[in-house]
This record gives sequence, structure tokens and C-alpha cells, in this order.
Amino acid sequence: MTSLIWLVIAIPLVIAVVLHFFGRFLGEPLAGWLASLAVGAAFVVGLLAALPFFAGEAAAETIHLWDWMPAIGANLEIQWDQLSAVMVLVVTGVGTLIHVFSIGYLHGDERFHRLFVYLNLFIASMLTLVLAGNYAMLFLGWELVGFCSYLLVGFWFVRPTAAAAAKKAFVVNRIGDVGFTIGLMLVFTSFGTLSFSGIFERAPEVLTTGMATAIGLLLLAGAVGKSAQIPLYVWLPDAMEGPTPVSALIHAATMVTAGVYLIARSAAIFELAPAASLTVAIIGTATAIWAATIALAQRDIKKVLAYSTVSQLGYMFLAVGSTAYVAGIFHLMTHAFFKALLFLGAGSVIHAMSDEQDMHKMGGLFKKMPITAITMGIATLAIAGIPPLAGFWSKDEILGSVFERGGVFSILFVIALITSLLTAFYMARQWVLVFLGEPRWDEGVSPHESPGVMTIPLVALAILSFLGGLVNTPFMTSFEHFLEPVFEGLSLQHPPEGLTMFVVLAGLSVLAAVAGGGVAYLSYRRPQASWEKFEDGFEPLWGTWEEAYRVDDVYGAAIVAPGKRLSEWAAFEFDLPIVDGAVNGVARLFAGVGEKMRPLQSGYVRNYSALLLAGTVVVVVWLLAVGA
Amino acid sequence: MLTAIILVPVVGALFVALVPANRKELHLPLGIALSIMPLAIAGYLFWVFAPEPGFQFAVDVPWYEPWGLSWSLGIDGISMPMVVLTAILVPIALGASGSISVRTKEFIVYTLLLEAGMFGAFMARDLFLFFVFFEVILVPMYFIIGIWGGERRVYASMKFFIYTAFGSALLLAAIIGLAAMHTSEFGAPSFALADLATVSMSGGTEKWFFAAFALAFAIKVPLFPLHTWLPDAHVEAPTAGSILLAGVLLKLGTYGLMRFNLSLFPQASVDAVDVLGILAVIGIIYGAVVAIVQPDLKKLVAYTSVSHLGFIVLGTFALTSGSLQGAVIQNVNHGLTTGALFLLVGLLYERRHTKKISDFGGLQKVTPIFAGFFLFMIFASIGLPGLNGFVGEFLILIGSYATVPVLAIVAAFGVLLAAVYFLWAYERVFTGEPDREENRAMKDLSIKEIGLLAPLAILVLVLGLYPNVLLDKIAPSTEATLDHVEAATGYVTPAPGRLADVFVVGEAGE
Amino acid sequence: MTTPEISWLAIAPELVLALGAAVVLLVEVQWKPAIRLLGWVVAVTLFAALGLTGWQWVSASDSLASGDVSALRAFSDMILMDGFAIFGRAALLVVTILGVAAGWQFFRGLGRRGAEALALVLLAAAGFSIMVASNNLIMLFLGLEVGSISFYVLAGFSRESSKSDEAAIKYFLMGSFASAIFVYGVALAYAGTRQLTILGLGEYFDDFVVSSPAVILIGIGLMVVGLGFKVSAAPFHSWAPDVYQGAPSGVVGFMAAVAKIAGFAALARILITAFPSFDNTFLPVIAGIAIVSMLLGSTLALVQGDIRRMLAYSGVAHAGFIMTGVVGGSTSGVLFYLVVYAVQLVGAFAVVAVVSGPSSSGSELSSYRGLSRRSPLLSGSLTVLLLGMAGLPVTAGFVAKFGVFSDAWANGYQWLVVIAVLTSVIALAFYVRIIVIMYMEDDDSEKIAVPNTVKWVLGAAVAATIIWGVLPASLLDLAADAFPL
Amino acid sequence: MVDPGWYMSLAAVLFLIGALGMLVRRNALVMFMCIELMLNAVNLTLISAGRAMNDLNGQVAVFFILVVAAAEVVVGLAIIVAIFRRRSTASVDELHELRG
Amino acid sequence: MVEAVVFVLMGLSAIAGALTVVLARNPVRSALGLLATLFSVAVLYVLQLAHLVAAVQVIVYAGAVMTLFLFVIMLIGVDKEESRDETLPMQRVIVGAIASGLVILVVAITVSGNFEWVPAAADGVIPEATNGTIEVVAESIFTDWVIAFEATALLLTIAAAGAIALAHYRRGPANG
Repeated sequence: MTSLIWLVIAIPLVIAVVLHFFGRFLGEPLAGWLASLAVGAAFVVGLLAALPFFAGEAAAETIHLWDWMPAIGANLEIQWDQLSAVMVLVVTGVGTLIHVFSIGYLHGDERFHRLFVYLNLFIASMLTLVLAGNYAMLFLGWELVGFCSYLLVGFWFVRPTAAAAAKKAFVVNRIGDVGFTIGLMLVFTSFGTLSFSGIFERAPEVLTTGMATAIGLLLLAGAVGKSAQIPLYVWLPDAMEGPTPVSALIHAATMVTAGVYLIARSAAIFELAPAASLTVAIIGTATAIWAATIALAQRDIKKVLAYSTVSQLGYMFLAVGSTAYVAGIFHLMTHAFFKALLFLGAGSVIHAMSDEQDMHKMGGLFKKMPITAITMGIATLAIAGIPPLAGFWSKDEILGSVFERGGVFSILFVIALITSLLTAFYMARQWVLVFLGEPRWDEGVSPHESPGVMTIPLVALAILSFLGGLVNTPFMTSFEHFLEPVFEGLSLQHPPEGLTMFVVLAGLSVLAAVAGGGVAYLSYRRPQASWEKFEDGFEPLWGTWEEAYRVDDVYGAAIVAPGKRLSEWAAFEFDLPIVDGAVNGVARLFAGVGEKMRPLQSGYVRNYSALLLAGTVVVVVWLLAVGA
Repeated sequence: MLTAIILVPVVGALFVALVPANRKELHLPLGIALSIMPLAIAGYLFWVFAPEPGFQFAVDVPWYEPWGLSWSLGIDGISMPMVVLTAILVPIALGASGSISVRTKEFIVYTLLLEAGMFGAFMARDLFLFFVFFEVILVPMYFIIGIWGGERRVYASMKFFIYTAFGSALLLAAIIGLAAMHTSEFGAPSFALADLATVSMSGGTEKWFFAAFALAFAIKVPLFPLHTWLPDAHVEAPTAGSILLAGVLLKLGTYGLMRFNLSLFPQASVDAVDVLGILAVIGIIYGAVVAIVQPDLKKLVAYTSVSHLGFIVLGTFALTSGSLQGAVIQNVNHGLTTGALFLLVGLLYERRHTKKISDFGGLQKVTPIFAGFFLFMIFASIGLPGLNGFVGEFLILIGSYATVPVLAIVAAFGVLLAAVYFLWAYERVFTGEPDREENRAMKDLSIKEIGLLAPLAILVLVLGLYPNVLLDKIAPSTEATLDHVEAATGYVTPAPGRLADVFVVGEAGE
Repeated sequence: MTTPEISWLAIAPELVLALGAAVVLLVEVQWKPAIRLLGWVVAVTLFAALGLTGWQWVSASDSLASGDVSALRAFSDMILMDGFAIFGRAALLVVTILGVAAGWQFFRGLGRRGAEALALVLLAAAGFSIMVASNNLIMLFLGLEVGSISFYVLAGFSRESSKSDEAAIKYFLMGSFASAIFVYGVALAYAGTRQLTILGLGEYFDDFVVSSPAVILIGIGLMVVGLGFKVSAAPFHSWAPDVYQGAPSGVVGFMAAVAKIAGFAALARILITAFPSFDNTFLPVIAGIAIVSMLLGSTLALVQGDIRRMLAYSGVAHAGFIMTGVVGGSTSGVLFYLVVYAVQLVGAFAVVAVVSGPSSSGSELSSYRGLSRRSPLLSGSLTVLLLGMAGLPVTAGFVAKFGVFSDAWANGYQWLVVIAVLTSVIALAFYVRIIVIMYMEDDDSEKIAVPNTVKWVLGAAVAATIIWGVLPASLLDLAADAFPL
Repeated sequence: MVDPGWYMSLAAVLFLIGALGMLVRRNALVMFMCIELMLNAVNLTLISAGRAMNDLNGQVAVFFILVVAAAEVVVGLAIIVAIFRRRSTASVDELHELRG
Repeated sequence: MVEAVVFVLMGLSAIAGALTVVLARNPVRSALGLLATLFSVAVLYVLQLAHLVAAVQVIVYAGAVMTLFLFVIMLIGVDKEESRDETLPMQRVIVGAIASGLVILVVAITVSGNFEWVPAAADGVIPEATNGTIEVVAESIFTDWVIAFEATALLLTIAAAGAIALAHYRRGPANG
């Protein structure tokens, strides 16, 4: 079965191609179902292939597909181990649900089938990423998902904002990719290959700490871009221009977590570069709190989730940065569940509110759409970290590991704790604003519960968010055991042993969660006027948060505008007048010389004979000079 | 076989010339048909070509012994891809010339002659012969630009002609000099590449000769700061002209650098790595930066060529297996993608009679297929993995680091800029609401036009995912070239520059 | 009382030409026949001469094979029958044939005076071919004058334009001035060596070492100037543009081409055969003249508004290129270049003659606008010929340039070659200018009818340009065999 | 007897005078006389050289140069007359239509 | 001794004549100056035993050529005095430059001393030249130089034909 693992990539890919050419004829909803089916099939294949791992038998293997760029030891080969298995299952699993959801969500869009082409393509790319057996192929998937996100964010390209957002997403990612590429240069020069199997065993004897740190940081640059960390997170909020299911799939569950995956994958290298790891952790933490604060004040339902995603990714970075890779991946998984759920829920809401996204214009939707409300509620609790939901376990493991690490990490621990408080706050705020309180809808909107194709995925994800955490509790660390072979021989960071420590830490985090959530609930339960006053109470902070610290403006002024000016200067004030001017100048020079010499041919015989005689004299003198 | 592939277009051209001028409807189909024949031969060559170093299908017919001239052709892993590329692009270029209404006949004739010239230049194993073709190519291209070009066609064609001729003038001097040195050393003149490579010369002389060759090719490439003829030529040239210019003619420069500079002047090449590398990298960044704000779509693409060919030059002189293979295959890749892009821009122009970006907008809604192809080619050119552009650039970048780390790092930013200029252009041309009336009325691609683009798209995809169809056949020759350089100079490529250094993972998978 | 030694074969072609001229004149006086009859006479004469030249070639190569060199010296060393002379003579005759055919409209237009013109053409050909064959410098001078004087007359032949006689007087005054200088050079060389023959000089310098060569050097210098004038090398070129422009376009091509061939043949023979022992002295000077000619010629040609002036200046540049070949020290390169260039030049002027009337003076570039529409034949062949002159590959012009440059390089004048190739780029520029006008500027004035004679000429010229460009061996071998004695 | 060098020096002087005359006179006829002057200088040189080296060829050569000179005179005067017919002037300064 | 005196006299008159040619403003004067020179040169020929040449010089030149000259001068107007003022810009300068250049050249040559007009004969004494009598010259002309002699025929033909073509206006359609 494992030898057929390539099917996981192939199936969605093929279906994508099929839909690309014939989707139009299949039309709605058939195209959607076919696509979902494909992803589902991929999930099944992945599951079957992963069974041996669950049994704890099979070891990792590398399946060589075909040569790609032998000269740099980069071929298309699949690395099939527990880590990739987890990723595959998460991607395909969540992917399937989101596909189904999209069928309902995109009902009536004239480019219905197109979306599923892109989505399937994305799934295929994402799987390529996680199944890659070498950095080149990983980069292949890495870029392809970026490409798909470009397509999907710009799905409604007629909206200039969407088009711009798509471009922004791709370009910002590219910035990180430059770092990634350079990192790969270093990797190749140090190892003479890009293949994981060739790198990780030999890492310790090949790499110096310096080199390891350099590589680590450069890979980090790539990860920062893809996973929307400081300073490159700015593309993610804009990316919300895409259809909501897309946001759920790409910008919550899967693609953005690629950075985390990359670092976890490269654990062997980070192992040798503590400095790099520390940087990862710091960036993660910083992002976590930074984004959380912004999320506090957002009015757009999706923006809240977007920043929350950024913040949660920060958590994961913190985890992998403090070498708690398992915790990181674990949180990645649970986050995939509940954040996908949240986005889909938000999608369902937006769908119901006929594309209204401003939470100030919502409220009191609970009665109208109970399923959405409840499922989203579960997700909210999960992300807030209320036991025994998934979020609690994963977040708690991260906090625990960080705490256990001690030293500098203690500070990070504190910040992370505060962040979880904020998280609880803004999530609760969102839920309350949307579902409770008196309706603040615009006239004409008549909310209604979404159809089954949309609610069923919600329910499914709700269940996952509820139970997903149980795979790895301090009491039953099966997930950890499952992943152990991947990180063999690396010093993994674990939460502190012992029940007491666990209770204390859990208590702390729960306390934070409850506090945040409670405050939010109490303040936003009350009528609009009062909670608006409450928000004003935080001015000017609140305003800054709402405007996301105006980072975009800063970047615009600091990078984009000067770049444009430079380019214009180069094009119109340097290239044309100077470089090209020189060329034309030479041409004109000769013509000019010619014109200057024309008078020589005055038309007067006597000038001519003078010239002749002068020439004669010169020749004779020269001859005599040379000869005698 | 090789002689045939050159003669077929020539004879074809004469044949077309004989067709009465009033039978207009015949000319274009005839031309396309005639250009398919070389394609068939090229396909056969590609098929039969064995992945070994050295020249294959060699032809050696003495031409004028007293001067040591000989009609000697042959293809190896470096030239074979170029021959195939040429054979592919010419029919497409002709197919894209449906809009050429005046003097169609002459147009076909020139194009076919151009094709013959390009074949010859890529296959020549005798420097005199090479120069003949290298120079002859200018004439038909000059006419193509000058007669069927845009408003400033005269200026552009003149500039193209004279500028490039200037480069080749010194090349001629250098060739003469080499032959003379061969005569004085071995008693008999010869222009055969193999013979001239054995001429022993002092370092200084070698540098001078190298400079002459490099200058000629650098102008063709074009390498910063010798690039300014290119935008003008492209903007004015008709679609077919642009396709062939960007697709093939520029490659003569990079090809020349690989073929002649490396094998004739190894020492000088090794010494020049930094100089040319720096120029190449400047070209990469500069071309990209300048491209960003170009108001004219065609000019933009032209400047991107400057940027992309910088990669090829960098790869060539990084002198590692990876980078050199990358350079060779990037020759093909750039030919395909940029050729396709020029074709698309040309189709835009046919529809709207403007190339100014600001005149467009929202086209994706009106012409989805068009937009699709455009986006596809853009991303191929940006270097999206899975498409061909990536393979070349990645090989070049990763490969170059071993020898010129700093340059490789800087070059990596070119990839970023590529995304900037192309995506911004795409955004302005294709996305948004189609506001202008004429844009809303624009027709999408016809079946015929799709027929022209599809082959390119397929090749782009194939080369992106399975480049080995070429790399296998390229590698032996590039290795041979590098061995030659190392042997002749005692220069040692820093690990892991050569294939031997590549760490092969135990045959995983089965 | 010794009897003169006569070798009819050695002078047979000239004899035929002279007879032809006489016949033309006498028949004209006596019967006033239709001009085309005279045309046939001329044609027969020229082809007969050409045939005899071929015969000379055969016998010359025979006697070379049999090692009997003395058979090649005729009339007590006055003239030679070596390959060089014969090749040059053949070239002259071919060019004359083409020239007459190209200018036929002109001759016909002259009516009664046509006979004199034709006779002068024949006599000029005879004179220059004597010049090419001469061993004795005075003999050479005679040939030179025979040719030149007929040219002075031809230049002023057309009475339609006032430019014509201006051209004539300028050509005449400058020409005789240059001749005087040349012959003074001869005299000085004689004074310095007691030798009047080229071979004699060569042998003299083999036997004696000249202690104070000043006189000889001045002599060489003056001879170079005199011949340099004939081939319009700068700075002795000033007559050329005015004469090319003023003289009737029917004959100017012929004049230019023939003068170049004869002048360079003589120059090469003198320098290479007579004064080899001084080459280190005069080669730099020749190289200098070459450079001045190339630069001045091409830069001035760039800015000309009249195609004939342009061709004149380009001729100056070409003189420079051929000088490069002379510097290269091998006659074969020079001869090849001469033939190719002469043919191309005649062809080009044939076009000029059609476009701007056979007896006109001056032909504005503007009158070539849109020629590609008005007469594809003319524009096409002119394009080929111009590209040939520009020295683009697959034209004979390229092979020619390549040859002379190689020689110069091998002879140690690398810097000269570099300058030469660079100037050839400038040259390319002004040739291309005309192509631009013909092809890229439209003007739908009426079509141009091309006379058959011109068609043949163009056919021949274009064929030669292409064939010798692709398969130069045929001509190059001949040129290689045509070394001076 | 007088050293032949003197004769030749004299010839040289005459030659130069003639040459310079070409530069300063604008009457076609006079310029032409200057050329005759130069040719005479040539002749004188030849004869002196021939005498000095006891070689008859010098003298013989002079004959032919004389003939050439005569022929030139005929044609030259014809041209001058022709021009005079058209413009009634013999001053070459007035002929500069062709230039540049 | 006699030779020396005659040489000096005739040389001076030759130079004087030459200068007249160049400087006289009236073409007739120039013609006469030229005549003077021709005569003196003829005398110098005689001094050098070139009797026949001298005779021819007088007959052909003084007799035929100069007559022709004077005839033409009369034809195109004797009174045409040529003004001295130089109309061409720079011409004076150029001439001055060239002249001075020549002077410098001559001086340099004489100073350098390494200059001899004719190669010194082996035994140092100049051989006694043979008289340029009709016989010897004629023999040479009609044996060694016969071909050149024939060639002069061409010259004369051209001269005739050319003169007619240029100067003689027939009645005829093609030319007025």
C-alpha cells in the first residue's frame, strides 16, 4: 500500500485536471462532489497507507518516483513516515469536509467548478509538500500551494481588492522564499544533496553550529513567509478576500502550517542550532501576542479569525522553537480542526447574512442558526483552551514544554499565557457579538440556517475539535509515541512530569482562558452602546489595534513606495537617457564627425590639390622618417 | 542529416519566392508546412541523439582548404536542445503571423532563411562557418523588424543591426587572429573548433580574444549594459520577430559563451568568472527593476528577458555541473516561455492595437482562456516549481553557490522581483472589472491560437516535471566542457560543484 | 641594328581593343550606322579580347609549368604576361563588358557622339590593361595616361548637365597633377637606381644595398601618391565624390571600377615586386593611408544625401580595405577583393543609372524611396550588392574582406585589422541606410522599367556576389595562381 | 663639369614651384601650365639622371612624357573650351557646385 | 666651366620663368614665362648631351603646345586679369604650411647629408655619357621601346577623339 502512496497526490491532481477541462459540463453540484470524493479517496488511501504506523510496525521509507534535477541531488521522491502521515491525514481529512462545505457555500457561482479545480490542485500541492522526500520537492509543493492560494484568494478577481490581495500574498511569500532558496543553497553546498535521507543522518558530522544556525534562520525566513509570522504576516488578513472555505482550508488548516511542518521536518538541523530555535520561539511568541492584540479589536468576523490564526501559528512556532516538535504538530492538528470549524462557521454566518462580515451588524443569530452557533461555540471553547476540548490539550502541552524549558523561555511562557487570555477574550467577544444580544442586522437580511452540505461538515469538525485532543493527553501520549520515530535521536522538549505540575499549569491556562472569556462575555452580553463605551475605554490602544498597528502603511511607506521610485528612476532616468543615450550618442558622434568633415570637400579644386600635396608631403616625410 | 535541416528552409524559401505573389492565400500555409519539415528532422535528431559527450551526426566537408575552411556541422548536448527549440518556435512564429497582410511572401522567405541561419549557427563546428551564420541571421531579422515593425521600426531595426554587427566585428577579428595563430603554430590554417582549442597562447592574448568573443556574445545576450537594443527591437518587431528574437536569437549569445568562450579560452573564462558573473547579476536585478514600471507590455517582457538571460550567463560561468546544466536547459525554457509570452502579447495587440498596460484591465472576465495561458506562462517565467522556468533557475542558483556564493544569493532576489513585475502587470491587465468598451468586446483565443500555444504549454509542463528528457542528453556534454576547462587550467570546481560530489542516496524506493 | 622583339600574344588583347576602337570610329565616320551595330562591334571586340586573355592564361601557365619564365617577359621587359597581369586584364575586360552593358542606355542616348564614347571606353580599357601588364614604369605611366585621359573626356561627356563638365575639369586637373607627381616619382626612382623596370628594381635591390635611400624613398612615396589618387585613397580622394556625382551615371561605375582595379594592380605590383626590401619602411605608411581612407570614407559616406557621392566615399573606404590587403603583402587577397568589389560597384551603378537617368548627374537618395515596390528587381539586386560591399557573409564581399584581413593579421598588422573591422561596421550603417529607404519608406510612384542589358548586368553581378560568397574557391584559386613575376 | 645633382635640384625646384602654383592659381589654363612645368621638371630629372649614369633610357623616357603632355594639353584645352562655352569663365573657383 | 656658367644662367631663367607662370596675373604672361622655362630647360638638355630631346622640346613644346595655349588664351579672353586676393578661406595658410613644410624637408635632407641624387659609380668617376643623337635614341625607341611607341598611338587617338567629342558641336538630334 505504501508503494501506492503517490496516489494520494495523483488522485486530486487528476481530478483537478479533469475538472479543469470538463468541469464546465459536469456543472454544479456534480463537479463539487467529484472533487470532494477525490480528496476523500486520498484520505482513505492515506489512512490505509498509515495503518502500519498505527500498528507501530513499519519504519519510514522513501519512495523514488523519478529523477528531477539529479545534478543537485533533487529528485521526486516521497518521504513516507509518521509525520507526513499525520499531515496527509489532517490535510485530506479537513480538506474533504471543507470541499463538501464549499459545495453549499459556492452555490450559484458561475465559476463553481473552477473553485474545485483550484481546491483539488491545492490539496495535491499540499500533499506534495508534506510528502516530499527532499527539500527541492518540498519547495515544489511549497510554491505550488502558494500558487493555488494566489488563484484562490484572487478567485473573485473582479474585485480589485481580491486581485491585489492575491498578488500581495504571493509576493510576500516570495520574500520568505528567497531566504528559503538561499538556505537550500547552503544545504546543498554542505551536503551535496537536498534529499532528507541524505541530510538528516549526516547533519551532526557535516554541519558546524554556525552553518546550522545560518541554514536554520534561512529556512525560518521561508517559514515566516508561509506561516504568516512577524514580519511577513501582513498578507494573511488580506487573503481573507478569498471565499471563506478557502480561508478555512488554506489560511487556517493547512497551507499556513507548512512553515511549522518545515521546521519540524528540519528538526535535525535546528537541533544543531539552538540560536535558530530560540529565534523561532521568540518570533512565534511575539507574533502570537501581537496578532492577538490586533484580533481583539477587529469588527470583521473573518479578520478576527485571520489574526487569531496568525496568533495560533505563533504558538506553534513557539512550540517547535522550544524543540517541542510533537506539541507543535499536535497543536497544528487540533488548530486545523477548530480553526477550520470557526472559518466554516463564519462562512455559514456570512452566507446567512448575505455576505455581511461586520460583526457590529450581526447579533442574536443563535435562534436563527443554532447548529452553526453551537458548533462555533465548541470551536471557540476549544481555541480558548477550555478542557477537555482539543485546544486545551495541545495548548497546554506547548505551555508546559515551554515552562519546562525554563531560562529565557520562562518569559515566553508568561507572554504565551497572556496571549491565551487574549485569545479567549476575542473569541468569546466574537461569538457573543455574532450569536447573542439583540439583532443589529441591516434591513433586508433574513438569516437562516445553512443547508446540510454546510452544516454536516461543521458538526463533523465540531466533534473533532471536541475529541481531537484526546489523542495526546499527559495521561495517554499515544500521538507522541506515534511521532517519536520521526524525531529519533533528537532531544525533544516535554511538559513537566507529574500530576501536580500539570494541574498547576493547566489551572493557570484555564484560569487565563476563563478570565478572558468571562470578561468578554460579560461586557459584550450588554447592549451595543455599553460595550462600545467599554471599547472606547481602551483608547487609543483599541484604535491602534483595530487598525492593526497600521503596519501596512508603514511597509507601504518604507518599502513599496521607495521601491517603485527606484524602479522608475532606473527605467526612465537611468536606462533611457544614460545607458541607451550612450549608445545613440556614439551613433550620433560618427554622423557628427562626418558632418564636421564635409567642408573638407569644399568643391574648390585648389583645396583639393592643397590636400593632395599636403598628403604627399606627409607621406614623403613619413617615409623618410621611417626609412632613414 | 544536419545539412538537410539547414537546406530545407533555404530551398523552401526559394520555393516560396517562386510562388506568384498574387496567390496570397498560399504563402502562409506553405511557409508553415515548410517549417514543419525541419521540425520533423529535429524531432528525429532529438530521438536518436545519444546521451554521450562529443558531437554527433558530424558532417565534415572541406570548403576551401587553402584557408582551412570547412563545412563541418555537428550537435552535442549543448546545441541539440537549441536546434530543437528553433525547429519548434519557427512554425509557431509563422502560425502567429496571420495578421501579416502586406508582402506576406517576403516575410515567409525571410523567416525561413532566418531559420536556416539559426540552425547553422547552432550546429557549426567551424568558427568561420559559425560566424557566417551568426552574421547572416541579422539580415532577415533586420528586414522582419524593419518592414513589418511598428512606428519606430526603422530606428529599432537599424539599432539592432548595427549594434549586433558591431559586436560580431570584433568577433571576426578574433577568429581571424585565432586562425592566424593556428597557422603559425601548426603550419596550416584551420577554423575547426577542435583545432583552435589546441592553440597555445599567452595569458594576455587569451584574455584579449576572450574579451572579443565575450563582447560579441554579451551584446547578443544581451548583458547589462549592452542591452538597450533589445527593448526597442522587441517593441517594434512583429510578433513572429519577437518570438524568434527572444526565443532563439538571444540564445546565440549564451550559446556562444558556453560553446566557444569556455572551450577556446578556458583560462580566461576562469579568470572572468567574477566579471561576467557580476554583470550577469546586475542584469538580473537591473532588468527586473526596470521591467516593473514599464508602461508597455512588450517592453516589460523584453526587459524580463534581460533579467532571465542574466541567470543563464551566471550559470554558464559559475562552472558547476548544476549551474551549467541549468544554463543550457534555461536556454530552452526561456525560449518557450518568453516566446509564448510574446505570442500572447502579440495576440493582445492584434485585438486591441495597443500594448500599453494602462489600456487594458479586467480581461480575465472577458477572455478567461487567454488569461489562463497568460497566467500559466507568467508563472512558468516567474519560476514556479513544476513548470520549466524553475528547473533552470533552481539548478543555476543552487549550482552557482559553490563557486560564486554572493552572486548566487543576490541573484535569488531576481526571482522575487520576477513575481513583482509579472503579477503586477497581470493584475493591471487582466483583473478587475473590464471598464473599457473595447476591452469588454475583446475576443477570446480561437482554436487556432490555442493550437499555437498548447504545444508550448505542454512542453513547459513536461520540462518542469520531467526535465530529464533533456538533462540526460545535456549532462554528458556539460560535464565534458567542465572537464575540458578543469584539465586545461588546473582550476578545480569547489565541491559540490561536480556531479561526482553529489551525494547519492542509496537507491531508495524499490 | 637589332630588331625589336615582338610577342603578339602578350599584347593581343590590347591590340584587339585598339582595333575595335579604330573600327568604331571609322565606321561611324564613314557610314553613320545605327548605334546598336557599334554596340555589337564593341561587344565582339571585348569578348575577343577576353578570349585572347584566356589564351594568354593558358600559355602563361604552360610556360610556368615548363619553368620557362622568360616567355612571360615581352618586348624586352616592357610588359609582362604573368598571371598577375592576365588576371588583372581579365578583370578589367569583364568589368568593361558589364560597364558597357550597364551604360548602354547612355551610349544610345548620345546619338552620333556615342561612337566616340564607345571608342574611348575601349581605349581606356586597353590603356589600363597595358598599365596592369607593364613592367617598365614609363610604360605603366603611358597606360595610366591612356586610361585617365579617356576618363577625363568621358567624365565630361554629357552635355545635359553643367555638373558634368565641372566633374571633367576637376578630374582632369587633379588627375594630371597626380600623374605628374607619379611620374616624378618614377624619375626619382630611376635616378636612384638606374632602373626603369619593376623587375629591374627588384633585382637591383637584391644585388645592392642602398646606402642613402632618400631619393628612392621619395620616389616610392610619390608613386604611392600617384596611384593612391587613381584608387581614390584618402587623402588623395577629393576628386572621387565630385566626379562620381558629376559624371554621367552611365559610365561612372565603369570608370570607378576600372580605375580601382588598374591602380591597385599597379600599386601592388610595384610595392611587392620592386621594393620588397623597403617594406618595413612603406608598409606602415600604407597602413596609415588605409586607416585614413577607411575612417574618412565611411564617416563621410554616412552623411551623404546623394547615393553616388555615398558610393564614392564608400569607394574611399574600400580603397582603405584593399590597402589592408596590400599591407597583408599577398596579391591574391587584393585581386579577389578587386574583382568582387568592381563587379558589385558596376552593378550598383547600373541601378543608379536606371533610377536616375543614364546621362544625369547626381541622384538623390530620396529618389530611391519605396524602390522595393517600384522595381523589386532593382531594389533586390541593389540590396544584395550593397550587403556584399558591406561584407556580410554569404556574399563575396565577406570572403574578400576576410581574405585581406587575414593577410594583414598574419603579416603582423593586428591593430590595422581591428580598426578595419570596426570601420566596416560604420560602413554597414550607411549601406543599410539605403536599404531602409528602399524597403521601409513607402512611396507609390510609378514602376520603373528596367532595360534588358541592365537586367543581365545585375544578374551577373548578383550571381557573382552570391556564388563567390558561397563557393569562393573558383575565383580564389585563380587569384592565388595570379602572382606577379 | 657640373654635378648632375645640381640639375636635379633645379628640377626639384621647378617641380615644387609648379606644384605650389596649382594651389595658388585659379585660372584653369594657368594651373595647367603649372602641370606642364612639373612635367618639365620630371624630364630634366630623367635626362640628368640618364646622363649621370650614362643610360639612354632616361632620354627615351622623356619622349614619351612629352607625348603624354601633348595629349593632355589637347584634351585639357578641349575641356576648358567646353566649360568656357557654357559659363564663359576659366576660373575653377567658380566651379564648386559639386561638394560636401 | 662653360657648362657651369650656362647652367647657372639657364637655371636662373628657368626659375624666373616658372615664377612668372605662377605669379603673373595675366595668363599671357604666364604663358610667356612657361615658354622661357621651356627654352632654358631645352638648353640644359643640350648641356647634358640630349640633343634630340632638346630639339623636340623646342619644336613640340614651344612650337605646338605653347601656340595652342596662347590660342586658347586668346579665345577665352586675354583681358581676364586674375585678382591676387585669395578668396578661399585657409588656402593661404595651407599653402604657407605646405611650402614651409617642404622647405623644412629640403633643409633637413641637406643637413642630414645622407642624400645623393644618383648612386655613386663604383670607381667614383662619372662615365662619359653618350650623345643623345638621333641614331642612338631612335634605335632605342624602335627596338626596346617599340611597344611604348605604339602605345602613344592610343594617346593621340584619344586626344583627337576626346577633343572632338568635347569641343566640337555637330548638328544632330541628340545634342544641340
